[in-house]
Amino acid sequence: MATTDRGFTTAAFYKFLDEHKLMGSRCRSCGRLYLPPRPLCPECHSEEMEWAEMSGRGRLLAFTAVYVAPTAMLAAGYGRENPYCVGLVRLEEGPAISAQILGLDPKRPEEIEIGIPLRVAFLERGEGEARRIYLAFQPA
Amino acid sequence: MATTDRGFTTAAFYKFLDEHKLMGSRCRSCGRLYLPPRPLCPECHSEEMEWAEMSGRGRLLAFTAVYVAPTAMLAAGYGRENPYCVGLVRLEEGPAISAQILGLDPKRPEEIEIGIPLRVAFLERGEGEARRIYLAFQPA
Amino acid sequence: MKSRAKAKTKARRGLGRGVALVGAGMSKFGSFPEKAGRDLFFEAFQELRASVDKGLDPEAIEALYLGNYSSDLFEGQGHTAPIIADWLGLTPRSATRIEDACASSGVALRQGVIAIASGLYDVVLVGGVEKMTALPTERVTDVLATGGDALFEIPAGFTFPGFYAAMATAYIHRYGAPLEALMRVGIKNHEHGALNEKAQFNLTIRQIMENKLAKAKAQGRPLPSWADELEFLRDDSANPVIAWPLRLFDCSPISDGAAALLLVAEERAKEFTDEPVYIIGSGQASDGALHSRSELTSIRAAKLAAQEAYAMAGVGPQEIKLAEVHDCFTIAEIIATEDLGFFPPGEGWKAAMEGLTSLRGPKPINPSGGLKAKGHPVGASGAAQVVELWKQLRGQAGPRQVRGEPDLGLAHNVGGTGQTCVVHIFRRG
Amino acid sequence: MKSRAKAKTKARRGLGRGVALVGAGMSKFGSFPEKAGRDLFFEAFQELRASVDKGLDPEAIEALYLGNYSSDLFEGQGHTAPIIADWLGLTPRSATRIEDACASSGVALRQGVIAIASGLYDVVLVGGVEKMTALPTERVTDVLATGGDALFEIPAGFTFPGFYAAMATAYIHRYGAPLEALMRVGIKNHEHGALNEKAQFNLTIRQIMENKLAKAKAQGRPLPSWADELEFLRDDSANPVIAWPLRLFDCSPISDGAAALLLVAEERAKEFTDEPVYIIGSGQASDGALHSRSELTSIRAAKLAAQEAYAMAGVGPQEIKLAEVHDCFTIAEIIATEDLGFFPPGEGWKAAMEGLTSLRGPKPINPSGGLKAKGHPVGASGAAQVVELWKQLRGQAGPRQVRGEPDLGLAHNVGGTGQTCVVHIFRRG
Ligand SMILES: [Zn+2]
Ligand SMILES: [Zn+2]
Repeated sequence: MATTDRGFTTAAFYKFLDEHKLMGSRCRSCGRLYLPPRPLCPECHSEEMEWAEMSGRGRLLAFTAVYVAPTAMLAAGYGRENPYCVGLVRLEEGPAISAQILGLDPKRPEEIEIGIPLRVAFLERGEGEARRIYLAFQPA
Repeated sequence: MATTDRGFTTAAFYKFLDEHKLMGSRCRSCGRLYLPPRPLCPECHSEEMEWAEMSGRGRLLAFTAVYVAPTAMLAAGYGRENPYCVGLVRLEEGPAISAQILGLDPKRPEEIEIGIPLRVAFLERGEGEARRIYLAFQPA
Repeated sequence: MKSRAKAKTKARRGLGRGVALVGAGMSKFGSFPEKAGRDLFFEAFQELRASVDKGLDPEAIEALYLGNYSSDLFEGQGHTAPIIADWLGLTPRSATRIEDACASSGVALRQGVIAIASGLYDVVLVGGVEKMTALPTERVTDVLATGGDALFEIPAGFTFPGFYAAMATAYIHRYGAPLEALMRVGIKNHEHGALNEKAQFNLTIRQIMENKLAKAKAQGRPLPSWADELEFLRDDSANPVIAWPLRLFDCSPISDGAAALLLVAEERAKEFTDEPVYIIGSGQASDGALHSRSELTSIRAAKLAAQEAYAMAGVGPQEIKLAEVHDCFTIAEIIATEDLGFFPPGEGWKAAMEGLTSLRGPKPINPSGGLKAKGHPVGASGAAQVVELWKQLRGQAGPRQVRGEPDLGLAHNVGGTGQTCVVHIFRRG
Repeated sequence: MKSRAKAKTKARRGLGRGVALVGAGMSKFGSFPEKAGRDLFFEAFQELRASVDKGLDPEAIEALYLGNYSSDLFEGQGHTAPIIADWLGLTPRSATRIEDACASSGVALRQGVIAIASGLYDVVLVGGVEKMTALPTERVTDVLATGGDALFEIPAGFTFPGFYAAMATAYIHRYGAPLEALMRVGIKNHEHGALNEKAQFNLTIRQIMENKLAKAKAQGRPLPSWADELEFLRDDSANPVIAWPLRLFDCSPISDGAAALLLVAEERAKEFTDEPVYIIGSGQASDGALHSRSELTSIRAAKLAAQEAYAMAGVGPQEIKLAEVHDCFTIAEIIATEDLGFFPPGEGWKAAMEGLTSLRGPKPINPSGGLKAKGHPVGASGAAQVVELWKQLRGQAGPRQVRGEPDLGLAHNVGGTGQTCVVHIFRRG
């Protein structure tokens, strides 16, 4: 299926991620850009959207270091002894998204600075059938 | 804790079941009997209830033979090859309750007759921590 | 019993102002691995937008009432109402999820009607969604069973088909109905569904049977020898028992789907269409577990909800031209047609046998194909019933259009075994 | 942006008729292994019955609106509303479950208000319940995370404390607030909770600290050496990090509990009590995922819900004498006091540091102990806030009574990270 033919579903977003592409959607009517991609523009209510690949460059908006982890992250080896960082990243194209943040020290969170430049990373988690690429960022 | 001191919770009902007692509740105000036991009488709205042990004798009101089982029953060894019967039983004291029905042939359900007399059985299912006594009935 | 009598009396009270239905849409029902709940609802909303004769500016929508049974267990998604509102670009409008098991979106409709009647809102989006097919069948069986009592019914081993199977044994025992009556409901609803391109089963049972024969022939397998649909339906391998006496074709399927309705204050209806459908009656009632009821061959909450809706609408069952009823199982449709007063108690099975409830019969029931053939994404079913009535009452139901320009339709939506029932009555504008 | 402006304008519309609160009750909050959700709600209902000055005949109740977040995932029980209605003997009245995450029972209250305003009902029971402690902590963490976006937030690794922790980093970065400001919120709410016998933590943080010291001494273990509560709260072992910068004592606990409210049409209030509390303002708004918002240091849905409620009530933030706000985390209370207009943006942390929000301060916030100390059975929290306001506005709050006979109170109930917010304003009758 050609890139531009994919419906604006959440599944399509993750298929792109598997291909190491961070794809948003752009409203053909008003030009606004959305990440995660939306099938309908909340500003002008147009349903005419097109896929738009994002640069993957952005800045850290807010973050945390998670010490009490959900079961999926426990299964991936995280937890109190091995905390991880997760944050909100504003892409240089404008939209912001949630992602795991690699390459920062979750045991010294007071040293992490909001605003630092980041670039996209494609993180593999899970085994066998559950293997999937997750969106992540790391210091640029 | 003495029998009559137990609060009218669902947990108390199952504690009694562990002791092979089928306990309902009786409204001290209007005398109505409830199984499962209720803490409040729906007819006269009194909250003055007392425990009442049921004879365990009753009749089959309705039933089914389950061939597509939920995971808990699959774990107990039931399923398409080993279906089980479940039904509604009206106790001779008046109230009716749901229970597994033992001693009937779920592979010949057309031979099961509504109205047959039943008596209570206390069925053990589950392993270790999950071991529990379940309410069941069987032909009297 | 005094409590029952009082509840009836009070139900006769009316609403502060009238409410009109001015748009409706639904997604295709079926199994769509690539679509999440929000994607399904978006599809329903797209059809809804297109259905508003004078156009819909989504800015006009003031609130969302969303019926959903268990996105928690099916999709690992709680707080579904704002998720959907956001996906449609409706934030910051209020977004409220309503859950009453399989009656979730029928009850959401009622909340939308009440909210407009209160004067708070003029334009409300109501809908329902369920994404069920991501789980394996035994887990879906578990999730549906949670519609029963987790402390006193599920431990007994009851499944959702099991509850209705037990009701079927009580009904058969009391009224002497043959199993063929159940089969006739399934055959009829598949015949209707074959005329509905949105239906999960857009095929008659005869077509399904013939497809199986053709496939066996093509593969050189020994041919089954079914003389007709009834023989097919009695065959343990073609139509396996789920919970006796209910077999596969007595049960609505596991479905993904969504449906959406646009409600507006009566006085504003003409801004949206010259052919609104008015919601003239609404009723809702509750009940306890199946074992707590004095009768197993009818659903008390359905009778009370219908009474309330008929009283509010000022019409009776004989005036209803067509109905979408909650046929989660074939026996449920037979009981529904009695509870709604279309046929006397114990006579519903005969009506099904005689074809009285088919599309061309005197009392068409489930022209959409019903939950059985159209599909049953539980939280969406109540709203999807109303999508069908919207089309039928406006004469837009195509090949399955009920004849005679029907003016009054009814929707009957049941949660669980009847712990919730909600009934609405609609009149062509 | 035009959509926002329009939504604001429309929110100014009023309700068809007035609604009074004439009774309220709650269960003890805490961990109760022997109690199911229905048992907890029964306990709340018992207190409610006793609170109705002229007595309550349950026959008078016409409908139940029940807030519940996820009995599905916590108890394996769907279709909770009729289960609860049946347990209270309220069937066949309509029973509707409302789910908007942690705002479920605040939104249920709003539906009850709307239903009475519509003219359909005169007497409505509203409440909320959650039974959380049957699951292990990591599963509770999972369930709470489903209040976020299961497709775009949870896969990133966000937990529920994690969301608010991220908001805290943004707030601290923007306004230069010290972590001590968060700690001051926790200390204050525990001080209030110590005066509330229904609270899960009926202890100040100093008492908790001293109990630990006494225990260590009794066991002959080496004594920690905390100079004061702040040192105790900065100690990694006494107050471990959950999601940095939030530690255990920044987070509301995992709780079992229920709360119930009795609403009646204004004109019937005097049948129940000579001292009703009137619900004079109601607002609700929604929003998308945290990453979609233009601001992280305030919650837009809270600001819009407050605007709607203030406009309906015809009062402003300065007139509110006390408020119960949604302090699921300490940072949430600081942001809430800004969103509600009690303090300017960026000043809420200073107010917390200066004690302005304590019971004897000029703007008492969470006299009940808040979610932090009272407990946070998520679906019950919105209704439990109103139980506190009921007591405070009637002068029945005992040792934690806000002085000066407060006449106006506000409840602020947030779902998830602010995808839902609902605000209600109450006036002493
Ligand atoms: Zn646009
Ligand atoms: Zn009684």
